[in-house]
Amino acid sequence: MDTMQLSFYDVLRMVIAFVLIVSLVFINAIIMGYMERKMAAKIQRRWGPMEVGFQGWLQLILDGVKIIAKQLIVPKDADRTLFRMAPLLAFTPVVLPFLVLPFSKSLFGRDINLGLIFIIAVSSINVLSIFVAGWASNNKYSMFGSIRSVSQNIAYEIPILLSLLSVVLVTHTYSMQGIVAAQGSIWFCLVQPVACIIYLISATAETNRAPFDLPEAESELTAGYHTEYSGFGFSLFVIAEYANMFTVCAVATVLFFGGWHGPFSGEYLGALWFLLKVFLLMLIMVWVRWTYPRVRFDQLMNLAWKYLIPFSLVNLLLTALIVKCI
Amino acid sequence: MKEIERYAQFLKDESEADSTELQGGAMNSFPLTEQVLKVCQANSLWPLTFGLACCAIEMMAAGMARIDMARYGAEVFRPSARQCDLLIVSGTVTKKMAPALMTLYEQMPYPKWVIAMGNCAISGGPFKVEDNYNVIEGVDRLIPVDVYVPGCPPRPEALIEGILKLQEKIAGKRHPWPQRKMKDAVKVHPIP
Amino acid sequence: MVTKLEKIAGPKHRFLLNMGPQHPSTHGVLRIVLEMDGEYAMAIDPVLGYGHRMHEKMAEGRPYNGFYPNTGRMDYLGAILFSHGYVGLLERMSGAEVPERAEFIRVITAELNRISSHLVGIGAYVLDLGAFTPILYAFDDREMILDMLEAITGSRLTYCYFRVGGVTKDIDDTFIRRARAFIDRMRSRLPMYKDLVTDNLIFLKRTKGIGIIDRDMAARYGITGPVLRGSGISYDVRKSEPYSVYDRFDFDIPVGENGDSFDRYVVRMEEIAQSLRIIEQALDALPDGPVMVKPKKKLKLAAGGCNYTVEAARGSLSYYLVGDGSDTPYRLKIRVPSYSNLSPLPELCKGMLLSDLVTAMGSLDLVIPEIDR
Amino acid sequence: MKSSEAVIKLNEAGFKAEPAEVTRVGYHVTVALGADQIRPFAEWLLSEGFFIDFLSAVDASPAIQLIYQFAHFDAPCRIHAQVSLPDSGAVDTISDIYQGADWHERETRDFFGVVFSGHHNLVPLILCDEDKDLKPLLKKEGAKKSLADIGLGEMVA
Repeated sequence: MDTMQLSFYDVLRMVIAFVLIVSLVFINAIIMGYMERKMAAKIQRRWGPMEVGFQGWLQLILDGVKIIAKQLIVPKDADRTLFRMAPLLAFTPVVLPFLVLPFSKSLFGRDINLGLIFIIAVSSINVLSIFVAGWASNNKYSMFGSIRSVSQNIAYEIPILLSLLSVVLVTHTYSMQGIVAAQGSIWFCLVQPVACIIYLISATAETNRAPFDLPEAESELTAGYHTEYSGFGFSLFVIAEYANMFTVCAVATVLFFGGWHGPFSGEYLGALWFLLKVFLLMLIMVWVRWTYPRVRFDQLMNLAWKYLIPFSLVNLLLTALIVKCI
Repeated sequence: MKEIERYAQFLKDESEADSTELQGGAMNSFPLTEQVLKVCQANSLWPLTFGLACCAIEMMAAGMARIDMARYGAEVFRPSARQCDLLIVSGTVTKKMAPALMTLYEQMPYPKWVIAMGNCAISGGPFKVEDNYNVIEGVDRLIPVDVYVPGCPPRPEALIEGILKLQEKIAGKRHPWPQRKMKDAVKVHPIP
Repeated sequence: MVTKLEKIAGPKHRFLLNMGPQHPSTHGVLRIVLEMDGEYAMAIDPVLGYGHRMHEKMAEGRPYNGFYPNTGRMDYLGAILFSHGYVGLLERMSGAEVPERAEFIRVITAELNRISSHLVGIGAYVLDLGAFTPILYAFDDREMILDMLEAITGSRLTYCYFRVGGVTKDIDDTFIRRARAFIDRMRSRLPMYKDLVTDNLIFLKRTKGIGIIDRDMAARYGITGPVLRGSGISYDVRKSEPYSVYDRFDFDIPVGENGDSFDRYVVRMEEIAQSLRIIEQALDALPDGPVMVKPKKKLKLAAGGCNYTVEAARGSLSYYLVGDGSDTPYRLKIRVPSYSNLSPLPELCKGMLLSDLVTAMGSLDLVIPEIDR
Repeated sequence: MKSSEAVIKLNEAGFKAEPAEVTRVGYHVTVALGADQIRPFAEWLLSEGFFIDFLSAVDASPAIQLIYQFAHFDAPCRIHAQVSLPDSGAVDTISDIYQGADWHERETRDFFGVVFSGHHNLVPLILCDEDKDLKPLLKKEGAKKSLADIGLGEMVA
């Protein structure tokens, strides 16, 4: 994109992309919700949703319809405006990164030459919504959850950035399509294994998934930052969480696992490979969640500041040296 | 005790006054949407993580691998009352607990249902004795109850039956569409 | 203890946090009022009584035999162990004879019940730490025990099986086969728990060094059971004041080293293995004969006080009964183990992070209606 | 500590201790205490390494009897002490010596109305606030029996 002048075609493309993406976010939440429950059931040697539709596949749709019709409660002492705003604030920024994700060679919303930076910038807004939710609820448990979330996100943003930068040093581009194109021969998880591992750990923490799900630690803070949210507000938080998972896994796919590359990946068929890889990564996150206990908050911070950030810094320096020498 | 009675009366009045308006809101004016909504509500009853006494263990057992309430969509035990549809009163309610229980009920958003699980919650059970000074004899004195599951404690299967009964109450049908009737139960631990 | 944070911030930044009576990690209807300084709990005040069911008052208003069902409803996870204490007390006071076979059956069922109680305890404990799956495996194993006990007692949870003079129903070959099958299965499952939970790095990091109880503290608060044995003190009523036929079996008392949450967890796991040993020996040595001596219609006990102590799943359980020559107790005091095990919480958890408080409290393995009685 | 040894030591320390028939009553040593001896008794026990088992009361005429039971971790030695509540309705607290007695004392105050003087926080523990003067375990008029009738008479100091 050399010029910022948009043609009618570009605008139309973005509008269509936006509509598709919003529906993708909802569909993703339904699929992931179902897969998570089924996978948890599998791990725990039970059936999971079974009776509602074949193998329970209608369960999540019915849950969704039910939750829309629930009464919306705003607690008496809550900040009404912020309380209502927070779920929307959580939902909006998670849609935007989808615009620049390269689903296949020609299937993408828009290829910005600073795509990676855009994703990181936009997805950081999410933490603000959690903070607003916790603050507006006027509930001590919510407040704990949101404060934990803020410090956790700030801590884990840094290793994410640093590990992504070491890939950028190799590819010399921030464009998502450019990074995918550079992985034609070899995936970057082999070129940058340290960055890959650091990114996956930090991404789990960034999306507040177990074992780093401290903002909504059930046994400590009941439901954490969304303790006071009922009905649709609550479901928006859940949808945003799944969309966030999709985003970080998509970024991991693009940067480390070859994006849409794969056998028979033509102009559009690459999207299948892309989605397959993303969902595999997400299932790994689900797998981890149902296996491990939760870490303590100071341990979480120690992991970020004492291990992940120094290691990613060293990794970045080494990468820079090698790239410079070659 | 006076205060508790006043509070209970308030909850009862409120639930009667609001039930028509809040059990689905404006959607109730369209029969078809109402029916669809009822089916959805019946198939997705999220209980509150709330155990009082012995029955709580059987409630947990109902959610575990052998019985698995999740099959009927009653899987998601939410720790916060705001996100629940179903309050399972699983055990003895004492005089000290009564205000907290009523607050929990009040915190739940409409539409909401209550299952009184076990004899203690139904009538005070074995603790309905002459010198009773602390046990509330029946949780329906405090909050409106939809389904009673007797037993001391009831088996997990009885709780599942209670949930199916509640589904019948909500949707008018024992296995509301799209639920299928469960096939033969699988024997998990065969007798050696 | 004044923490570093307290020196910096001072008490004016403190606020109250109310945990419970409905909270996922209080295991029931316990309420804890915390005075928090950030995430540090600086003052802890447990509020009991949300499950107070007047057992002691009820005992005074009904015949001795009428209290059997209540014993099973105090500690619903270890109901047989609680009725063992009560029945033992009545037998001690009345001098009733118990057939040997009945004593062996009592030991077998009591130890099975202890295993099922420990399984719930450790499952719920790991759930407190945020791992969902182990509790499902634990319940899966527990269901096998419940099946067995249900076949001979008729109920899944609140057993009312022991009577003065024996037990209500004899065990049959099916029960013995199932019990042996269960021993094999449970032994094969214990390494799985070790891999999944005990050797888990996050679990170790969360529990090691959290909530250390030493001997002095245990004496001052009267802590007993696995919580005490985690601190390295091998006090077990089954060994120190043997009741029933426990003196005939060969078993060890597992003890911990540091007295922290991790040790308490490990002690419970080891106790499962020891209980399996006892059951195996009891099954091998099971004598023939009747299981019940025909009881008198109405039990009347002489005046005087009498004490009977047993090792329940959570610690030493004492019944102290004062009789007055009639067929109802004059006064029945029940010393429940969780009550004393919970009481050090304010001292144990002062200055802890909220997460550690949940860890330490979970490792005490509380049953709240037992505490409140 | 062996129970026979404990009886000798207790008598040396000035408490009226006797060995009990453990197979009949379930404890090894009985001690008949005066209301003023409770605190020295508790201090002695703590220094000898005993732990507190429980503390409770029995309502009888002429006075409520307080029951203290202690046991030892290392040896089978269960000490049972009985105190007759003085007319003032108050006895000394031992909750600063044995912190575990704190809750037992609060519970006894809930159920019997016994006041433990010197207790730092004698508020209702089990009962709710409106029932704090209910005293549910006190016997009704007519149901109360004398100490001799319930077999506790010979243990009173």
